[in-house]
Amino acid sequence: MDEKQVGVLSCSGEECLGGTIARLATRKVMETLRPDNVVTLCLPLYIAGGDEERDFAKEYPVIAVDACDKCCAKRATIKYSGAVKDSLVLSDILGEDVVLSKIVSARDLKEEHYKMVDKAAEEICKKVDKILAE
Amino acid sequence: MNKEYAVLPCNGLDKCAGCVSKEVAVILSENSESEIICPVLFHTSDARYNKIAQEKPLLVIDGCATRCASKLAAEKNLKIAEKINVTEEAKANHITLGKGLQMGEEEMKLAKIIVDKLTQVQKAADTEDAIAFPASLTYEVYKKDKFVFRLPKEEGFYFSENDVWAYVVGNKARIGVTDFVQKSLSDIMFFTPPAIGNQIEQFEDAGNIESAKAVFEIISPVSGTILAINEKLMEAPELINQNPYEQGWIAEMELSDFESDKELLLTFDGYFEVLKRKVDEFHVKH
Amino acid sequence: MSSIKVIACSGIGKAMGLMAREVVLQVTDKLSPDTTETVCLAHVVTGDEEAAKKVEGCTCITVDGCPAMCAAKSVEHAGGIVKAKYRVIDEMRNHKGVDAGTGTALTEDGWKIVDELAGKISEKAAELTKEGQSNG
Amino acid sequence: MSESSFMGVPREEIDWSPRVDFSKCNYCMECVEFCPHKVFEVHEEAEQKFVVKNPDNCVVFCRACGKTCGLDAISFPDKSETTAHIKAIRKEAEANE
Repeated sequence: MDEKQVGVLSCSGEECLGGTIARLATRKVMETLRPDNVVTLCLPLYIAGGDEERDFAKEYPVIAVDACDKCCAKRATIKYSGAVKDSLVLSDILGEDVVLSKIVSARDLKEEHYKMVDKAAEEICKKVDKILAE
Repeated sequence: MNKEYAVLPCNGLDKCAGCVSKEVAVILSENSESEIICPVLFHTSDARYNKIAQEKPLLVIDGCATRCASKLAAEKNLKIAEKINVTEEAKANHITLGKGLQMGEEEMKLAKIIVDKLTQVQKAADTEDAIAFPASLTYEVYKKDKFVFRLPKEEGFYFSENDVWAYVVGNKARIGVTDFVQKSLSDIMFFTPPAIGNQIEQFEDAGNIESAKAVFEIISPVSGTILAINEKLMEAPELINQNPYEQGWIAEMELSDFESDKELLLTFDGYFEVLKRKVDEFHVKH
Repeated sequence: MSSIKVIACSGIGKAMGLMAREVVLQVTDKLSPDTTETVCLAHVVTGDEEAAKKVEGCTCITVDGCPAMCAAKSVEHAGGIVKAKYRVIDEMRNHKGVDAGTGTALTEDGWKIVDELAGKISEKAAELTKEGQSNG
Repeated sequence: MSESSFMGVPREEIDWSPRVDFSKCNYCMECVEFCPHKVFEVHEEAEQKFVVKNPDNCVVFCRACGKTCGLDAISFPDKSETTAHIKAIRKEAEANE
């Protein structure tokens, strides 16, 4: 029997630090924290019409991870696949000033930023575990 | 009219195959408007040859599997239009190259065969679409997470356990790879086609495809002669990722013994089970 | 003339998506900060009218990772005038056999390719800026 | 993986894997790095720096690693004989059913 699968759709916004953290946290959950249960969905592919991403989101629960209150990942999911199972907005847990910082490139990330990634990844895991426990 | 090339031979001096590469280059430059790029000088000063390389389609001639000429072209960011490997040609034409470095009778014969083949490539390539292929296919799918693996259900499709398909009409076939291959390779960046006119046996290789992850040797499910290759893949190998059964096909062949080949091929039902097993195993490992 | 929008796909599944993202950040932050800027692709497509105005009728350059060309498709759909489209995969073809890294982190070779492509795009942006000035 | 098979024939009954002529080999390791199926195993300290560890992992009829070898030190069994062998085992199995 297959392990239960949860999709995570991250914003990857290019204008602020939050996008970088959302992206790295999502990859950390997929690669190391919950590799057997998490499938990352590609937001650009999803909005440009990728059938594999959209169909998966219709069949499986999806968690949207957004950097700021524009909530692009969440809105995209609702628009193309109907509903999100859960969502996370990083400005709520890291603070608005932090996520809107102009440090975006992975070249410029410092240890403090990686700590934020860890924190965000933990929050995503909590939500994943909640869905898996259902 | 003969084709013109900018010819980059490996010019390997210590191997007979390298000497043949030089001979081919010389004959081409004498019989056509082709121009030779000297690999030694090119290596140290490329300015001298950049113009030739830009004006004419680049033909790379490698002697052996070390593929020094191909590597040099890649290093210099040149787009390769045509590629030939002397050792492979010798094998295909059942010619044994000598141990010595002088051009003997056999070596000259091989050089002529290669030159003829290169100057006729254009003609053969025009016979594309030699077989009647269905305008659209119906697929069965197997899903794993978000990934969808397709397999065409049409009659006439045969599959090998090496994940290569053949669509057979009369004594001709079109071949290509299955969704399992393109999905496990991910974005395919290079296509090395089989040589047109080559006779290959069942399970001999018919070129290869390469992604950032790995190289996949296309093992021909059928025996016969290569009639045409999918030229579009030279510029856009991603067509194989988009659909390896339709616009991403590899080559067309004239069959030599399909009745016997068929014994070791699967039809849809058999291969669909193989596909599912491979997808599950691959998924566990990655 | 308003600045040129340079927009990446930022695909999350592959190294090439991350490379596209870093190429754009290098161009807009480091190489050509005065003539170019980036915008969030997802916001332009899923946001309200105001978000779409960020690219509508603007000169845009898109940088995609793979042949799916998501950024180019979405920006065109949103009304941006895409003057140049780049694909990281084309750069990878010029560096056969190179391991660029993953969608999480790039290798040194991966960063080199990023810098190379960023240089090209910065030149293109300068060219487009010149054109824009002489036309208008 | 004892349950693996090729064309209905148990994999271990098919003799297909690279044969390395170590007298020609210069240990450039291109074949080892090339093969994604873990056919080879590296023995860093030994005089012979790698071995064909898992011959049954080798994809039947694949000769791709041999093409990375500029010294032609890698060869494979005769393909037609292998094909005939597979056909013979299949016939035998059919007859026994």
